[in-house]
Amino acid sequence: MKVELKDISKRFGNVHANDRVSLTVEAGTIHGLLGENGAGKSTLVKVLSGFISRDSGAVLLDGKSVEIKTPADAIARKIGMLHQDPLDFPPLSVLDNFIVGKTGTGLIDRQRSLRQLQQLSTHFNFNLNHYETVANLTVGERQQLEILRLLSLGVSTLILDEPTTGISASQKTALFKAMKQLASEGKSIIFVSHKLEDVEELCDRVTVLRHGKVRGRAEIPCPDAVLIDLMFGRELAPPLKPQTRQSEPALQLEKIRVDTDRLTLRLGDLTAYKGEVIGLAGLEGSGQQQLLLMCAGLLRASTGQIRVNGVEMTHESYSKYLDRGIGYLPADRLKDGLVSGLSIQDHVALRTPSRSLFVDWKETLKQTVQAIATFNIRGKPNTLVERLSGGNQQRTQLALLPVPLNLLLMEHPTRGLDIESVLWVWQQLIARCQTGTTILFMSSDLDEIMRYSDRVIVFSGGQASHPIAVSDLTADRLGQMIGGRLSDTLEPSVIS
Amino acid sequence: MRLNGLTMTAMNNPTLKRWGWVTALGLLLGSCSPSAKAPDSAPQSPATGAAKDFTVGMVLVGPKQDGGWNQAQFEGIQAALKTIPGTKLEYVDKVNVADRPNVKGSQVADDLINKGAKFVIFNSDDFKDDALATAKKHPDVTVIHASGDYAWKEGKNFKNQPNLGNIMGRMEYGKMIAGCAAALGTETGKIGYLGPLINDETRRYASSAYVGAKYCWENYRKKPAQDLTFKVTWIGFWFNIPGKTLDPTKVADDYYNGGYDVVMSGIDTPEVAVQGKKAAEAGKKVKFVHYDLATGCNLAPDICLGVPYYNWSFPYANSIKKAIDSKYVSEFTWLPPDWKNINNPETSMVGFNEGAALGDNKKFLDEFIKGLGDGSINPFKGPLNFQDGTPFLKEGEVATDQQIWYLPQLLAGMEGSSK
Amino acid sequence: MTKRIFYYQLASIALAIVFITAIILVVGASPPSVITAMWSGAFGTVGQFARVIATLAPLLLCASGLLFTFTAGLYNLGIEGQIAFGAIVSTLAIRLTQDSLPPALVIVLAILMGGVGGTLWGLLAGVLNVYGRINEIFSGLGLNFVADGLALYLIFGPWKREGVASMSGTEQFPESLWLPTFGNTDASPIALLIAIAAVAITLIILRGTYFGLRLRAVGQNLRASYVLGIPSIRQLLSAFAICGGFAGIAGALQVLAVFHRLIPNISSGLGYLALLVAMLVGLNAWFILPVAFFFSALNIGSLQLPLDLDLESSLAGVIQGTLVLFVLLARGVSESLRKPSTTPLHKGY
Amino acid sequence: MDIAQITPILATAIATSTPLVFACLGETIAERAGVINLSAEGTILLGAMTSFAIAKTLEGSGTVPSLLAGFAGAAVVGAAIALIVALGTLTLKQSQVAIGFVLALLGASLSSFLGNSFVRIPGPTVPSFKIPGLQNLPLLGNLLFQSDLLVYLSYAAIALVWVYFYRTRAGLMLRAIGEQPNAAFARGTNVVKMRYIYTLIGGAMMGIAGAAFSLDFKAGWSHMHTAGYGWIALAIVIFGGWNPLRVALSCYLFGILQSLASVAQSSIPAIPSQVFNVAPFMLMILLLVLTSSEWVERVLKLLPSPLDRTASELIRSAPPAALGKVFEQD
Repeated sequence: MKVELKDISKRFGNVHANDRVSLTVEAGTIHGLLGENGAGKSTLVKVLSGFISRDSGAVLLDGKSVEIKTPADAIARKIGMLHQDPLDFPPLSVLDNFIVGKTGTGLIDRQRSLRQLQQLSTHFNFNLNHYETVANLTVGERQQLEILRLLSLGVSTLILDEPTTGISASQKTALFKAMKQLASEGKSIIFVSHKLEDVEELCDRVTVLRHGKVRGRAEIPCPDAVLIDLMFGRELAPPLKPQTRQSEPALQLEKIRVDTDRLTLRLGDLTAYKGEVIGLAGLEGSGQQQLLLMCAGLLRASTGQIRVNGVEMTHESYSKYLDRGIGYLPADRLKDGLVSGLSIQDHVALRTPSRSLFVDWKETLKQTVQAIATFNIRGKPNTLVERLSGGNQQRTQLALLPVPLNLLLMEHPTRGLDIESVLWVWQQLIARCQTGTTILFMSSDLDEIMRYSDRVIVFSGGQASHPIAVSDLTADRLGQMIGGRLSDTLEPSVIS
Repeated sequence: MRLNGLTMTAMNNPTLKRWGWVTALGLLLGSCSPSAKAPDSAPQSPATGAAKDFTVGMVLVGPKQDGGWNQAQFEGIQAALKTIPGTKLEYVDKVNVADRPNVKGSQVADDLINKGAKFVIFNSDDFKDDALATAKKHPDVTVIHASGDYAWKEGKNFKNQPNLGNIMGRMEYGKMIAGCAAALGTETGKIGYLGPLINDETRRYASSAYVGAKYCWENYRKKPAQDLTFKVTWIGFWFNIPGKTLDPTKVADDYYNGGYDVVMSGIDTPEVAVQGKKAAEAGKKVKFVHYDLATGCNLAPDICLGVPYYNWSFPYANSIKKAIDSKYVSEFTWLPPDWKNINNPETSMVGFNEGAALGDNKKFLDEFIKGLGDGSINPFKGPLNFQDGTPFLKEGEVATDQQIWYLPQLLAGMEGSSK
Repeated sequence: MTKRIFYYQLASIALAIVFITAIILVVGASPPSVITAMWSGAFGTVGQFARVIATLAPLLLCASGLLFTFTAGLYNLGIEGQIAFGAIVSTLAIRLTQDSLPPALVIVLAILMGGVGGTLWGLLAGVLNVYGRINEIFSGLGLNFVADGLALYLIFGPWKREGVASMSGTEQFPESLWLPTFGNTDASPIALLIAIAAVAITLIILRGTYFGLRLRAVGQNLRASYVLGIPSIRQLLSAFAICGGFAGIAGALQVLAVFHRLIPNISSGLGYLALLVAMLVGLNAWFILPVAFFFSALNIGSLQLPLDLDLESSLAGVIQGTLVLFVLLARGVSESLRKPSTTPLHKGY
Repeated sequence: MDIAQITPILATAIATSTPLVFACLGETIAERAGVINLSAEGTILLGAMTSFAIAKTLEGSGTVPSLLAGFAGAAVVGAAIALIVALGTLTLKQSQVAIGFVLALLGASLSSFLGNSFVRIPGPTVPSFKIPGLQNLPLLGNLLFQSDLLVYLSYAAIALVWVYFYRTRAGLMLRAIGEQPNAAFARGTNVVKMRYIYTLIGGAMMGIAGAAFSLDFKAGWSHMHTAGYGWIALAIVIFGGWNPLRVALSCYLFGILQSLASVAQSSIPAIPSQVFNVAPFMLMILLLVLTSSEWVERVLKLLPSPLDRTASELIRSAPPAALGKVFEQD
């Protein structure tokens, strides 16, 4: 089925997630949708699959305009979507997951469904235990199951949203083989990714989004440099940051490995120096966040050691980390960083070390007023934090950082902020660096990384590159690394 | 008018005045009556004009239509007041920890007295402290505690409170007759007794039922005592309090389904009859003995062996009359059946209505009643042992009133807890 | 509270009143006479007014305690059991010391031990919740049954009155151990003072202390509070402990000031009533006093209904429940009309 | 005690657990869909009162029609309360605990206020009915098939709910909604609508449970006639691991505990008899606490793996993942 999206626009508040985006996928082809995090890829495919209603634009299937308002509509139009995080039912068995949502007679004919599932599994050479509980499956297996289920529904358009994160190499091979097979059977496939390698291996054609707009289209094969140019736009921004790095080591990591559900981060050894800013580049979910959380004391490393300013911190509690002047700024400010329902002043009081039982509201008010002035927060002391704009929330978070601050760990420090705020925030941060604060931050904005880092570590699939001085970075090299081509990694030898 | 007066009293107190306002607002919110000028529209005509009216108050432990003890009490006092012109009844039922949490019997009595009651009856053993407290707090009010012993000079707990009296029937006779009827009615030789809570009174009644049953089993049925099973299961209160007592419905079912073909009720409510009826309808050959209420057999007449009951009207009427004439002095009234006619409503406080299920055995029961009346039969005559084997009555010894009233244990031969 | 929410609340109370009026009309009674009866039942005599005060004391204590758990985002349905266990421990203290210590000391000790008992019972629910991962609602309900069972066991077992095993409770304590009352009434100035002190303490702690502030943070967002460095488990357990402690003192007062003994159902549903009070006042401690007073007056006044109008006194519960239900629904309406970015308090469970 | 004595007691226990079976199945349905209907206590009481009042009022028109009207009325009342729960929690997104708890208290108070004139009067009851062929089966006949139609209906209800949950597509989707409403939405289901429907069905069944008390197993109506059973029903659903079969067995276990309490009273005289009265409630809760705590899962992990899966299916204690949570569609 030929799928056409015409001039799709979608706004979330002030953000133009999709701005007149058009996309055409011919039947029997695999179409790549490429772009950085936040480029608008997910919004676009969610419009097609009925999860998001568009503001304007049209969806055409085989030339006919259709209305898709709910996932049910999409299913009826034979559009199926494989989500980045598997949307399935962990407590149910593989077979039951396969059956949920399928129409048919009231009673379930499990034997029939089982035969169908087995047939499909054999067809694509997937190996699933039909009676296993889905919770016990790997992400790759859950994807396989979901694909088989979608196919059993008879979908003719298949959307895959970042399907290769968190799956093994062999699962990826199997997945790609299946995709190609499906395309050859006449299905149209939209493959959302930010991995150059995958796109080049799989797709026939590619559309690149950037900041909600189509930046270009290309036929595969296509040189990396072209795609990287489309994705990241232009020459990298020149470094803006003055030299603040001192010679004393601040953060020392040794043989670190962090295991989480989705990802194992193998880091090896790393040393960051006082006053240094290290940017963590890479696609979201490649391990940067795990590193930040671990350094903040919020996530335990499975192996390895961590020292801050020479003090052993490996097995210390989170409160010890706070005591050592280690600050953490989460990306989701209202979920992880600030407490909605509490005012700025409440937050200031919470972070003021005090031995007394009672809150000295007068004193905290003074401090709050001062903080509001210093950090240029547009809000009153009694303004509830959820009523602040994103930028002011970020300023509030900055105001709450411990003093003295030895190590600062940040996720997307300027996401959603206007340019003025971005400049201001970094001004503050650099001032901190000059007093010896070490900063590790992750960002999906490569300009930000280039401008404000001393060194950059690129992450891909749980692997991290050696720290590279920004002066040694080129757009091409960075793009390749982000796209998954790390030349050498921090970890000395890969333990298999 | 009355309310006006009361409000005025309340308003004289400055604190009350303020809170009065708050609550006035609250109550206005609480109901959207357009005519909140309540004092004028108070429908209850207070006892103006008829100043000589005599109000009797009654505190009932259970619901007034419980088909048992409380209903008998309630019907008794109503009948009594019909015989005395110018009297009026105020009552509150269901006064117990479960139905009216945080309400004490004495508080209810205060309210009744506040409504003009000069004579207050507490109808349950559980009210003994409340009755005493009320009598002390209101020396000008006559307080009757039905089933207590605080006014019994010869008893263990005499309190010497001049305006507190006790009224009770010698139900042990009724229970002996009931036990006899049960023994005459059982085919399996298994009698279940659904007991309320455990105290002097209930031990006395369960044991009376047992000695009556044993007598008739041996003498009329001509069977050895060891073939008679007599089991007592206590539910924990006079009636079901969900979650705090056993469910009498279930206990009755367990009896009927467990081969106990005759079940005797010792509680206030009619679960034994109701479940018996259901069991009989399901084809089981079961019978029951009711308790407390004269009309109790009507619930399931075909399978009713009879009902020992109280007739509260005339003893209450007697005491009320004395109180009206200001002649009431504390007394312990413990009335036996009128053996000339135990079912005479004028004279017999304890009666027994025989049920249809007795059939031909009626003649034995009448013989037994006659024997009790003329003294030729006394089942409380030794040798009798307690449940734990210690002797209660020696050979030929007859139990005294105190021994019967304060029976410390169930008797040997009965199954069930004594404490 | 913004103006709009206020109007919604007002409208919801009006609707509640319509509903309650309808219920009264269904049973064939007249609303004005019901008001009259309840008014006279609550304020007709000094004795009745005193009973309103006597019921108010434990209600205030429990509602204050519940503000702590509500602030921490917890539904402490176990409060009934915490009252009961406080009463049990208090009774134990009296039984152990009444022969050897002066009465005043016994009373003080009994109140303190009541608080200790309630604290322990509250902590138990908290530990089951935090470490056993049992939802606090069910651990609370379960512990209610257990405390009830324990009280019954003691009343019918080791602590029973001579020769009597009865619902009327244990042997009455000597009058020297009763809390002094206003004249010949049921209201005890000491109980009232303790209760008002509890409200004041609650106000001060929740508004003025770091502890209260942290508790609010934990109740609003457990994760962010942790990131901000607040020891959240300790805060949750403290909330359980404080609420239990207040409830336990209420239990001790039920023993010392109201029943002068341990009875089954010593909590008398006051804990649940306090939950309704707490739900109605939201997190605003100032409203506890008027709302609790109103509810207490309803409870006491309703006893007049069977006397005057032959109606069930459970109308009090109908009024209380209806008010809270409609106010909750109105809160929902005003929240669902507000812009979706703000989230309501206590979402989910 | 031999088998001849035990059978009738077991039979009573099973039959008299019937109202609980209806209530618990109803709650299981609602909770499996992700809605915890905490109003069970009030719903059962109000259902019991309404059904008795209706049946009693219509008694003149014959036992069967009056009983049917009574049951229907109870179902409507139960569904109406569930509608408030659904409206308050699914549409207005208030806490399921708060709304349910208030309704539990309100329903209880309403039942005793409105039911005052029906207290302790005899009314119509469900007649007994022995199933001709089955009643003579050895052992089982005595145990299961000598009661009344309502009991047999409850067997059917257990089977029906089980089949619905595990053998039908709609039932599979019901379970799915309670686990991952987002995923269910992705598969084309209107989650909120389905939750409304299942909450109402569950509420109606709890209403019927009330009617089963007042028109059959605790015939009649009195103040707080069935108090406590609602809370127990909530506990049993957890104890039964949200599996209709296990939930039903837990109901019977509770009935057996109650019977044992009356039997054991005289056998163990050392313990005050009243302890036995409250024991079933306490035991049920304690068992719940033991089985739902974390260490059970730890013990399960120690079992060899094939055994583990069967065992965990049987004593699984994980609630539906989305139970009590608000579903926000993007």
